[in-house]
Amino acid sequence: MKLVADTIACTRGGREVFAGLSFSVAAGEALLVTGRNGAGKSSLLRAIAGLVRLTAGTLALEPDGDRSLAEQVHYLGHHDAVKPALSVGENLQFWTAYLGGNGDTDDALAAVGLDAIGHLPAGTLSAGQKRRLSIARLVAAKRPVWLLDEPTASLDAPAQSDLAGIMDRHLHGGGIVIAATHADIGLKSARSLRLGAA
Amino acid sequence: MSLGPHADFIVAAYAVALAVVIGLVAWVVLDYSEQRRVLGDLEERGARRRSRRQ
Amino acid sequence: MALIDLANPTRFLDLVRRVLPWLIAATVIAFAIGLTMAMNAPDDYQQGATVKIMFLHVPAAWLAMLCWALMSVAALGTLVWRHPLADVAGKAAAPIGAALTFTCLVTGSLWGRPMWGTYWVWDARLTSVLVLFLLYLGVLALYWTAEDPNRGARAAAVLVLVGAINLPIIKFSVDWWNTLHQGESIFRAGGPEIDPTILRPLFAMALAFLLLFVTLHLAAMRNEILRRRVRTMQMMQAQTA
Amino acid sequence: MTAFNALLMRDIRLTMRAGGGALMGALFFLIVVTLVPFALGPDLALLGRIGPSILWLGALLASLLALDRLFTSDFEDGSLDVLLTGSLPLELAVTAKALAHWLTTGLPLVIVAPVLGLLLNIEGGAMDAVALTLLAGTPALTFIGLIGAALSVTLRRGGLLLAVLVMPLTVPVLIFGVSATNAAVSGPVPFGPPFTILCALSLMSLVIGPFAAATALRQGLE
Repeated sequence: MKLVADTIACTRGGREVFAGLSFSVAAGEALLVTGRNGAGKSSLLRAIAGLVRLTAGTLALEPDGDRSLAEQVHYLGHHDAVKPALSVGENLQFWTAYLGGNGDTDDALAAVGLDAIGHLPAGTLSAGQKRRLSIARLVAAKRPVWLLDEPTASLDAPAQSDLAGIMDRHLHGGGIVIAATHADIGLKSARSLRLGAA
Repeated sequence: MSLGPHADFIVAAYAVALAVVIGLVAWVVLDYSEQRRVLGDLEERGARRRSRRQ
Repeated sequence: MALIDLANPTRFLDLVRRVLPWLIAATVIAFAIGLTMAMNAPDDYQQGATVKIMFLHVPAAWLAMLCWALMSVAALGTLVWRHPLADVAGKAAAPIGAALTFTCLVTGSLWGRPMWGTYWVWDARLTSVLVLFLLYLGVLALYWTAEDPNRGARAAAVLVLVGAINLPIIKFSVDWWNTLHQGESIFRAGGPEIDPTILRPLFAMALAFLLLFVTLHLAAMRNEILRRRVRTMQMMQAQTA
Repeated sequence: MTAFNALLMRDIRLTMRAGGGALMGALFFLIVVTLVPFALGPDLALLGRIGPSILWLGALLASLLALDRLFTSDFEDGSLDVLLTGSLPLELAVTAKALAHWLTTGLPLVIVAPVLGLLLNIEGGAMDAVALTLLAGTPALTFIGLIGAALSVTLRRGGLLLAVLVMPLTVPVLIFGVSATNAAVSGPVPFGPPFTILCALSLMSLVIGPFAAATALRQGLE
C-alpha cells in the first residue's frame, strides 16, 4: 500500500497554496510536513482528506480498492470534534460507529489514558484531555492513513509520549502517518517534506 | 353531592390538577434517585481509583 | 439555628431530611381537609357546581404568582448577595411555578367552557397569566440552555426580576381592562363579596397548595444541591485523571 | 446503516440533553401564536376564521428559525470535517441530521398545535385538518430549511440569513398547507388535491434538500 501524490496543486481564495507537489508514502512510513506559517501544511492534509479540492494533479492510495481515499483516512484537525453534552465514552462510541470501526472503545480509551473517566461528560475535560479523546478515535476505528494537524497541541509530556507510542504501533501495523507540525512529535525515522522552501 | 350538568368539566379539571401534581412528585422523586445513583457511582469510582493508586 | 447556618448546603440538606416527612404528612392532611370542604361546598347560585373548579384554579393562580415572587427574592440573592442557596432556590422553583401556571390555565379554560361557551377568551387577566406562563418557560429554557450553571443562574435572575414587573400587571389588569372575566372579587375594598361557605374551602385549598409547593420546592432544592455536587465531583475526577 | 443510525441517535441525544431541544421550537411557536391576538384584537370569530393560517405561519417560522444551529455547532467544533470523511455519503449524513431535527423540533410543533388551536378558537374538525397538514408539511419545511442551514454555515453567517434564504422557497408549502386546511374546513374545493400536492412537496424536498445541502457543504468547506 502506498499513498501517491502526483504534481498536486491547491488554490485557496485565489492564492496558490502549493503547486507541482509530488511525493509518495509507503505503508509503515511517516511523513512530516513542515514549513512556515501559511505554507499550506493544513491545506495539504485537508486536500488528502478530501475536504479541499485539488486544482491539479492526482492523489491516490495504491493499490486501488473499492473505497475512496477519504474513507480510508483519519483526519485530526485543529478542533477535537468532541461534544461536551455527551459522555467521554459516548463521544468515542459515536465516532467509532460512524467511521466504521468494530474495535473495542475501552481499549482505545485506555491507550490515551482516559479509561478511568469514560463516564464523565466531555464538557468537564481539559483541552489536553479533549485532544486525547480525539486521538482515541484513530485507535478505535481502523483506517490506514492518519492525517494529523499539529497533533501534540495542548498535550503534556506523558500524553505526547503516549501519542508517539500510538503512532509507532500504527506504523508497525502497516499504517501511514502524515503529520503537519512545527514541533518534534517523537516519530523515529520520519521523512520530511518541507513546503514553501523555494 | 351532585356536580350538575357540567360534571365532565369539573372532573376533567380535577384530573388535570391531579396529573400535574403526580408529574411534579414523580419528577422530584425520580430526579432524587437519579442524582443519588450518579453520586454513589462517582464516589465508588473515586474510592476505587484511590485504592489502586496506593 | 441561625439563618446564616442554612447558607451551608450540608446543613440545609440536614434540615430538609428532618423536615420533609412532616411537610409531606401536613400536605396530605391539608389536601384531605381542603378537598372534603370543597366537595361539601354549596353550589354557586349563578355558576352551579362548576364553582368547584375555582378551588383549584384560584389557589394555583395565587401560588403561581407567589412562586415568581419567591424567585424574584432568590434572584436578588443571586445578583446582589451571591448567596449560594439563592441560585438553587430559584432554579428549583421555576418548573414548579410553570406547572402551577399551567394548572391555572387549564382549569380556567375548563371552567370557561361551560360559563362562556368557549375554552379560551383573550381577556386581560387570562392573557397575562398566559404571559406569565411564557415567562416561566423562558426561564426554564434559559436554565436548560446554559452550559455553565453559574452563568445560567445569573442570566435567569435578570430575566426573573424583569418579569416581576408582570406580577402587578396581572393583579391589577382586571381594573385596567373591562372584559368578560369576572371582576376582582376577593380582595376588594369593602371586604370579600363571596359567601363564606365558599371562601372557607377556598382558603383551605390554598393552604394545601402552599404546603404542596413548599414540600416540592424543598425536595427540588435538595435535588439541585445534589446535582451540583455531582458536577463538582465530575470536575475533580476529570482533573485528577 | 449503522453510521446513519449512530448519527441520528447522537443528534437526538444532543438536542434532548442540551438546550431544551424540543421545547425551544414549541415555545417559539406558542409565543408567535400568542402575539397574533395582541395585534389583531381578541375577536374570537375572526381568530377562529384565520386561526389555521396563523398556526401554519407560526409552525413555518418556528421550524426554520430552529434550524439555525443544525450545522453550525458541528462546523465550529470540527465534527463536520470528520463527518465528511465517513463512508456514509454526505447526502445520507445530512438526511440523518435533518431527520433527527424533525423528530425533536418538527414533531413537537405538530403535537402542540391542537392546544394552540384552543387559544385561537379553532373548531375540532378544523384542528384535525391543521394537525394533519402540519404533519405532512413540516418535513418539507425542515428539508428545505436544511439547504439554508448548509448555505449559512459555509458563509459563516447565521440567524436571519437562513430565514431570508429559505422563506421564499417555502411559499409552495405554505400555499398548499393552508389551502388543504381551508378545503377541509370550509370547502368548496375538496381536501384531496391540495393535500396530495403537499405530500408530494414533502417527498420532493426529502430528495432535493439533502442533495442541495450536501453540495453546498462540499463547496463551502474549501
